[in-house]
Amino acid sequence: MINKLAIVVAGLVLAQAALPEIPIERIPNVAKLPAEYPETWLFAADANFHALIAGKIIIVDIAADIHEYKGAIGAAQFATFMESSTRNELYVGETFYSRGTVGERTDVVTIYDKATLEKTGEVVLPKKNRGLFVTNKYAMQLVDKDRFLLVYNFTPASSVSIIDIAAKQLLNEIALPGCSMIYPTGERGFSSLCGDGSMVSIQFDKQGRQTSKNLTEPFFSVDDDPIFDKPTYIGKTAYFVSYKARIYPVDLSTAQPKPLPMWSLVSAAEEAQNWRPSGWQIITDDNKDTLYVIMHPDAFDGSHKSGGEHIWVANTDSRKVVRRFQPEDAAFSLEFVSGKSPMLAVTNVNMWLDVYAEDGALLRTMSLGDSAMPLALHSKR
Amino acid sequence: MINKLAIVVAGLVLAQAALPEIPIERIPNVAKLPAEYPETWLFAADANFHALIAGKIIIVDIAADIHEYKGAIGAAQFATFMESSTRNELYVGETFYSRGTVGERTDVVTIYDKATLEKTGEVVLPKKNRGLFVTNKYAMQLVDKDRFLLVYNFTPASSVSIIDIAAKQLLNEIALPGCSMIYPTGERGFSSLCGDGSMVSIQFDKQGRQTSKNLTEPFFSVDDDPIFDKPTYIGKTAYFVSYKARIYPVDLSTAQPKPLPMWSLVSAAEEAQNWRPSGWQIITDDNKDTLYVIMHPDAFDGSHKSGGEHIWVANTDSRKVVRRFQPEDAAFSLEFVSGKSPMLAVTNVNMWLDVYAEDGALLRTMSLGDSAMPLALHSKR
Amino acid sequence: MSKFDGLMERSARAVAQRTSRRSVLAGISRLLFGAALLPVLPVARAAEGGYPGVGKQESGIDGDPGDPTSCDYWRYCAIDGFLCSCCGGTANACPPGTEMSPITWIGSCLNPADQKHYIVSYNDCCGKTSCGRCLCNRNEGDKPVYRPQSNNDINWCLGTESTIYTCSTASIIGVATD
Amino acid sequence: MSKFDGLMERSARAVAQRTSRRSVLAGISRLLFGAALLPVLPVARAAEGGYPGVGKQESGIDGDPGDPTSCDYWRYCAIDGFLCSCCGGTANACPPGTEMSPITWIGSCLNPADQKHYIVSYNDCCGKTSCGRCLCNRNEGDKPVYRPQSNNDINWCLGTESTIYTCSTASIIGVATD
Repeated sequence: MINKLAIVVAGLVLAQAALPEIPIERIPNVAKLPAEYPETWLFAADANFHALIAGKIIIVDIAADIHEYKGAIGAAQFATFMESSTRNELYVGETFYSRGTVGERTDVVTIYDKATLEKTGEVVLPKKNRGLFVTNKYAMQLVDKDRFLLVYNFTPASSVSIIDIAAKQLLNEIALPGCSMIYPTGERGFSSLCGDGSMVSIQFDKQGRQTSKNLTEPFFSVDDDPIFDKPTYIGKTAYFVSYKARIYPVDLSTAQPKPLPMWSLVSAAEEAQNWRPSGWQIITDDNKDTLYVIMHPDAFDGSHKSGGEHIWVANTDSRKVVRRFQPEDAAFSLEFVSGKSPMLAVTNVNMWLDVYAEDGALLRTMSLGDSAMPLALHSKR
Repeated sequence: MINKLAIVVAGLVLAQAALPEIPIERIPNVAKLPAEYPETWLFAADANFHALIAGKIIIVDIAADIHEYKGAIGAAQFATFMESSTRNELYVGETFYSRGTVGERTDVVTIYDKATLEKTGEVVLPKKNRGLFVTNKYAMQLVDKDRFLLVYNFTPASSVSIIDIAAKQLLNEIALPGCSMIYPTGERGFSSLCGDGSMVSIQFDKQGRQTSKNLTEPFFSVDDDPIFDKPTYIGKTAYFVSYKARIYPVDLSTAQPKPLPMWSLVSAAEEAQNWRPSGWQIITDDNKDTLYVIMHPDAFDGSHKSGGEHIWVANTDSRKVVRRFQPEDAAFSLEFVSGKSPMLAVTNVNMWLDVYAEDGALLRTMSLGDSAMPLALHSKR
Repeated sequence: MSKFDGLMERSARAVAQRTSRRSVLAGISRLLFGAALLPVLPVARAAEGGYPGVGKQESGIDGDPGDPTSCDYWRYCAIDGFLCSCCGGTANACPPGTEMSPITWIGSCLNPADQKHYIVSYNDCCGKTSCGRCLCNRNEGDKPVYRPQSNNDINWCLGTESTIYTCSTASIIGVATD
Repeated sequence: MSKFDGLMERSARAVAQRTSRRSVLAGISRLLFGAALLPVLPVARAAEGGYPGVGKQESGIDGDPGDPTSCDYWRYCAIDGFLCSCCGGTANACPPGTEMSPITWIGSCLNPADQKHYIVSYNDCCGKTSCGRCLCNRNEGDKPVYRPQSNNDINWCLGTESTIYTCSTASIIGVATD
């Protein structure tokens, strides 16, 4: 017995002797990212309700089973986020106080380099009137080949700040009484939804001066069936979905918004069963002709932000639901991600990130942090 | 059947008619606290690992089954906390950055009024060298009837800042090479533990100038059996407990610290079973003659901060363990709270606050927040 | 080799301990191995009224039934945030040291006691970091942001010294007349 | 009464739905009724190597066994914090955009592959908010703060532009000679 043990130990010693020592490692050592991100990378906005001053934007590769978490940048106090598609930059609209939660307020757009995630500049918003909302993509947008960054302000007086982000310069602020959010429109402009169910649309010149203002008639009923304020764009058409599951496409290719014919996701029978959208970022698309909507049956007044156990897939040409599937866990927010194999990124109601194949198969589930609340998902632009 | 229902409905209508309408309520409306807190109130320091810039001090009444949560004040970035026993004030040592996590650093002691929890002042620490540790009571202390607030600095050069907190004025900074933390000592001074197992002790005058400096011989072995850096005071004697469960009392009543005879919590048999202290704030006392220590068996190198399933009660006169009990959940930090019925507040390893009677009966369990990590507990001073 | 053997042995024993002791396991899960922050809330308990580790309350007002520390309290039909009654305030009072927002959104909630709809003002309390207790999101009558006075996604810490959100209140400001 | 009846009915149905549907329940628990943030980690899984929802890694170095995203990876014997390998870095690299602290504490960990003790430098990565993934606290050889070079309670984001702590690394800086 002792002999046997001795042999084993001797064997181990020999095996170990064969191993080279691990070489000394370089300090400091900081990872870098590619200047251009692959199309399977996703930006997840963690609002961090439990510490709103410490929100973040998390960058993940939803196609990866390893090293899926690429890094994060700060996004404080109901922050907004946009990725530039023309420069290797990321933009965060955020708000700070000199003593954390009190003291002097600073509103700012922070600029990051994509490869280093280092801060490369900032544009201060001196009026300190940045709108503070639970993460909403349309509170900050890029227009005109991403040269102009638009920031929605709310005090509750509403306005839009126009920043020449290439020049890192605040140009102008356009008042927007009674209307809300920023929906990129036309060559160099945006639209906003107004409290009466209409839309207002502004174009501006390269100096940020307003050049046109157009209104639509009210095209939906805010009281009876409001449209969610988070549409999805296919090309220059924004697809809004209403509380009662109607699709309201609006052509925003020109200075004058054109509401297109409304159609419904639900049959009469489904409507009777109260099938409705529910969640946060409730609609996304494949950039071609397909919409994905989080749905749930037996909806009731107030259930529109609970999340849903179903995802419905609709075709914008046939205006029909072509497929329905049940994700593993109820969906809260979703985002279509292009690529060789397109995927659907879903923040589930437990705040994990689920990744589905186009056919509805669950590919992987990711934790973005013990207390992360990735309410908004931004795919590569 | 219809008749029956009609009667029930009519009855309901009558009953409802009898109810007066709820009167209109005053806006704004902000709660206040008493200027002097009852002795059952406790300060729980939530370090908030998941968002260190958003830590807080939570005030709870551990004797209450209702309205037990009294309020909270901010405590940013490895903050420290002290309650004044002579003024109706609370003090938080904290650190801010002008852009949340980057930019200009500001170190500050923030002063709050106990009744309103409003900030009433601050003392800026211009050298920005405040020591940043996982919550440790002894990184900030009050001495001389709470007139002087002492802040431990670490860069890693160590020093102590002396603040005349009544005058809200920084007086002096005393270098403390190789020694650590602030243990109130003598009439107007403090001691610190040094890396060789000795103690250094400083007295200062009302202008914050050092008047004496005394050293002890090394009185414990840092390598073989270090003492935890978080003692508990009975009067002017600090009771340190070592990794191997030995009690090292140090008389700190005068300018010269006097290590008193060491004694052990464990018998030879218990020592063989590796019964040792484990947790964060691992020792507390009843202000008379009783120590409470979190213990666990089968300890190993590195298990000293895991928490323990046992609480041992020892008498400082007999130098014997007089009682042992098992809390419902393993304990991580504990604090004795005086009062008509003394209680033991315990942060358990799941970060809930458990309240035990002196006899070990669990009185209540409190959540201090979904992501709260109340590592340090401060009873009324 | 003896020193290493000893370490290996201790380490193996440590692992054995970890897998055999419930409460130290919990500690390890939380702090050693960094598990999630709290055990999952038993949903039924929450739905039936109240959050674990939070003392139940009554408003003390005649005809105002229910527990103001519970998400299903009738006044909270359109609330979104941490309940101030769990944070040092009450259903209609801010915690000490915070400031109540003067502008806000309005809901209409059915009081089960008198079957009347009351107009409820959801004023946010502002100036201290998120309370972190009793997160509650109900959305009766909630409209998108373009109807701000009926929207609870807006940070209503507006017109206050600080826009930092702490928790939410629900004050009665009238009876619905329709 | 008819309007109220309808509301009551819908509300009753809503409650029924809540108690019968697993996944919407989860949603309610999380956001409607504000439950805890994550399901409790199955400790065994953590102890056996890894955190749920985190992709397993290998260091790719000869003779460096184990998973750098797991708290029980051998190099982490004295670590305290979020593992940078879960945060966009690796076991010995900081995530992009953070700064590695030049000063830190030192541990000595046994490599099970060659049974040698390596000197490990636990450099913190600094300047962005807490990573929040893979919280891990192990304390082999950890001493109290008066022996700072062997203490992991200190925020070692020192000598960096910002002292804000993001996550922790474990770099090999030598082999223990004793």
